[in-house]
Amino acid sequence: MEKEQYQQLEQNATPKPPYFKNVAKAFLVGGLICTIGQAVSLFYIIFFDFTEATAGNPTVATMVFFAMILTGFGLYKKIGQFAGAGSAVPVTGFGNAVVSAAIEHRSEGLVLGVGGNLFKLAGSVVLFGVVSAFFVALIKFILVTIGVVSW
Amino acid sequence: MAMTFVFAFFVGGIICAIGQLLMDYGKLTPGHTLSTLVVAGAILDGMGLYEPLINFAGAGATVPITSFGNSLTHGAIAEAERHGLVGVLTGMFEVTSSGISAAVVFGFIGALIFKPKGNVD
Amino acid sequence: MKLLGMMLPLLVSLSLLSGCGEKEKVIVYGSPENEKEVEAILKEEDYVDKTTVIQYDNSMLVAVQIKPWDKWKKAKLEKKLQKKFDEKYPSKDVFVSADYKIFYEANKIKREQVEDNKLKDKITKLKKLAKEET
Amino acid sequence: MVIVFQSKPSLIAGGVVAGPLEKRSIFSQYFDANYDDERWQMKTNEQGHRKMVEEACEFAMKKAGVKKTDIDYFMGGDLINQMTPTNFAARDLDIPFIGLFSACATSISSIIVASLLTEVGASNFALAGASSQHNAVERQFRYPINYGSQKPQTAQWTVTAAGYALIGKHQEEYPSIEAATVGKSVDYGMDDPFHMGAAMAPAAFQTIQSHLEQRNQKIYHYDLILTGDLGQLGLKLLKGMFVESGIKSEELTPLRDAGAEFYGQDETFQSGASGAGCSAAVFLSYVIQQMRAGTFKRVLLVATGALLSPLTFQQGETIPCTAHAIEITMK
Repeated sequence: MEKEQYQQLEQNATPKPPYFKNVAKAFLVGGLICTIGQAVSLFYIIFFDFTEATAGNPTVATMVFFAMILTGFGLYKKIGQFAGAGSAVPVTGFGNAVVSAAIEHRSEGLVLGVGGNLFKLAGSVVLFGVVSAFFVALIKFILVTIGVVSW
Repeated sequence: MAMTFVFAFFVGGIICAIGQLLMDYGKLTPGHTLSTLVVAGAILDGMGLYEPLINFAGAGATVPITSFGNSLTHGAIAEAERHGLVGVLTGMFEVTSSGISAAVVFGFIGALIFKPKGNVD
Repeated sequence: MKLLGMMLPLLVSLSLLSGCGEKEKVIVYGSPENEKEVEAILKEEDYVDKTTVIQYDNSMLVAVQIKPWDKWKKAKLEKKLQKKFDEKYPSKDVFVSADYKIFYEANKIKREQVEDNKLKDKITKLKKLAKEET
Repeated sequence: MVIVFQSKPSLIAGGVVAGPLEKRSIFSQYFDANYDDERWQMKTNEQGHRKMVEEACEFAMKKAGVKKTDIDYFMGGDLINQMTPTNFAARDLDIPFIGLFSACATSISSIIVASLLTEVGASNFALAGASSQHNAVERQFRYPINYGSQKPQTAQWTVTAAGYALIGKHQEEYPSIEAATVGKSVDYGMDDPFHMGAAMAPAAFQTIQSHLEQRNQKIYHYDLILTGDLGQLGLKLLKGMFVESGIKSEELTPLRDAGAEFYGQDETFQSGASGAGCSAAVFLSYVIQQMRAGTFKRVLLVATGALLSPLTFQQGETIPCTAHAIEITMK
């Protein structure tokens, strides 16, 4: 049997992912995590000196803490299997990526294992975040100096 | 204030739904999806669209990873406004540092406390 | 799907809860000499939901809460109100903020009936807090 | 291409040890032991993996009533970088050792080499088999264990199991190896590491077809043609290829897959089991015991392996696969 013929056979045999069900699950869990995030930021606004604008930072830190606990007990993996992007896109997903890599490579020692692999999964997020921020800010700076746009 | 909860749920849900579509339909790995969303967050902030979204949806916009790209860009632009071109670099982590520092610290603590646990049940 | 069934009623009730009845829209505290005037200004702006104003000799803090659907333009609306109040009271040092923290603290000040000199410190503290970037 | 063994070396005994999750497998009653800790009370996954290999060999030797000193050769491999768990197990077993890597087909490739050594008279007793440990394999090939990624339905679950056979001279009352086919490296352009079944099916098809041709047999000559770890989807594709090549689907009843049946119809394992341990465990426990009980007379065991590495995937390569087969008969 030829390669193309086989690839055709494979296309028909492989089931398509359940798009609607997956998106619905991601929407629900993602929304739930953001609602929890809103509750956490409200908590910081009321009990600490954070305004709506500055409450984001402690909220993100707290969500990452929750992610560590859930990851450590192996629960985040189950949420991830159910929710997919619903658990990966929020900052808890970023936390899970870092914490799971750290836990995983603890057996190789703190320096080479944890240190060397901490950002194995989440490093790309930091890289593309910083690089895209740099170019966007650069473009905006140029546009402003030309006078096309104002700050 | 209660309405913000509803908006946070919907906006957060929609961003995650977009991420899920990128993964299922676009056949991207989680790494590619998150990177795409971060870049999208940065571009949206460049166009000044992300700050209104945060005002509107609160945590619905600050919790998803797009807010990481947004706050990096926001810091860079703000600093560029004050100090010119070099500000683009120096201002990068001006606004957001808690995401990464929390992840690193809790990653380390997690590594000390927990062991990798496969599915055994 | 059972999760979906559980979530929807919870969500619908949450959104109904917020559209509750009309509490008095504007509260003015401290030296209430131009209460009526302030209320009039705020009435004109349809996007304003609830407001608490704190006054003490010539400094005035306007903590406004914008209607949920208009929150998109919160930054612009804040500036617009600020300009309006500055024109209205050039002699006074007015500070408008649409942040929930300022609104929450302003209500607290009224609840605790904070008096004169402490009132001045509170207002300056809140102004500084509102200006914070990170 | 096909190797015919005149002296028909025998599979005297099979030692199979599996992890805690494998208690849920439909074959678990045939396993020699199911350990409660996935790391065998060791510090790291790799050390647990090594301990598992040693225990499987000990079971095989105990069942055959043979001591470590009587064994001439120890052959095997696993999926970890440079097969260190098997290398370290060889250190403790203290037997002349050849490490083999054909991914999840290592169980059969090591049995073929052991049979050849027995055939030429160089070995009276040889240990041959393969193993895989879920945590150690997943963290190397895919993601850290606790990472919350979503596995698609085409994904398969790496089994924590080790299966080692003791191969000796021909003895009537044991299943004996009549022939073997060493598979080629076949690449049909599949590149999704989460859909191994599709990548391995063509290799299995080619090996089975060439074995049948060279031995001029047909599928119905066999009571069982058991592939290693194609999974439910891979098996469907394999059957599709046979139907495409002109064989009616009802003639394909002997065609079964260890990975597809390993965890039964359990949804959490998506398309079934995979890993070198899956084929090794099922071949050397279920199949041998059923043959000695007389259920199967002539069996073709086809272990399938995907010869990729995390690097080749990141470099955009497709996945070449291989499949090795041995034909076992029982009087």
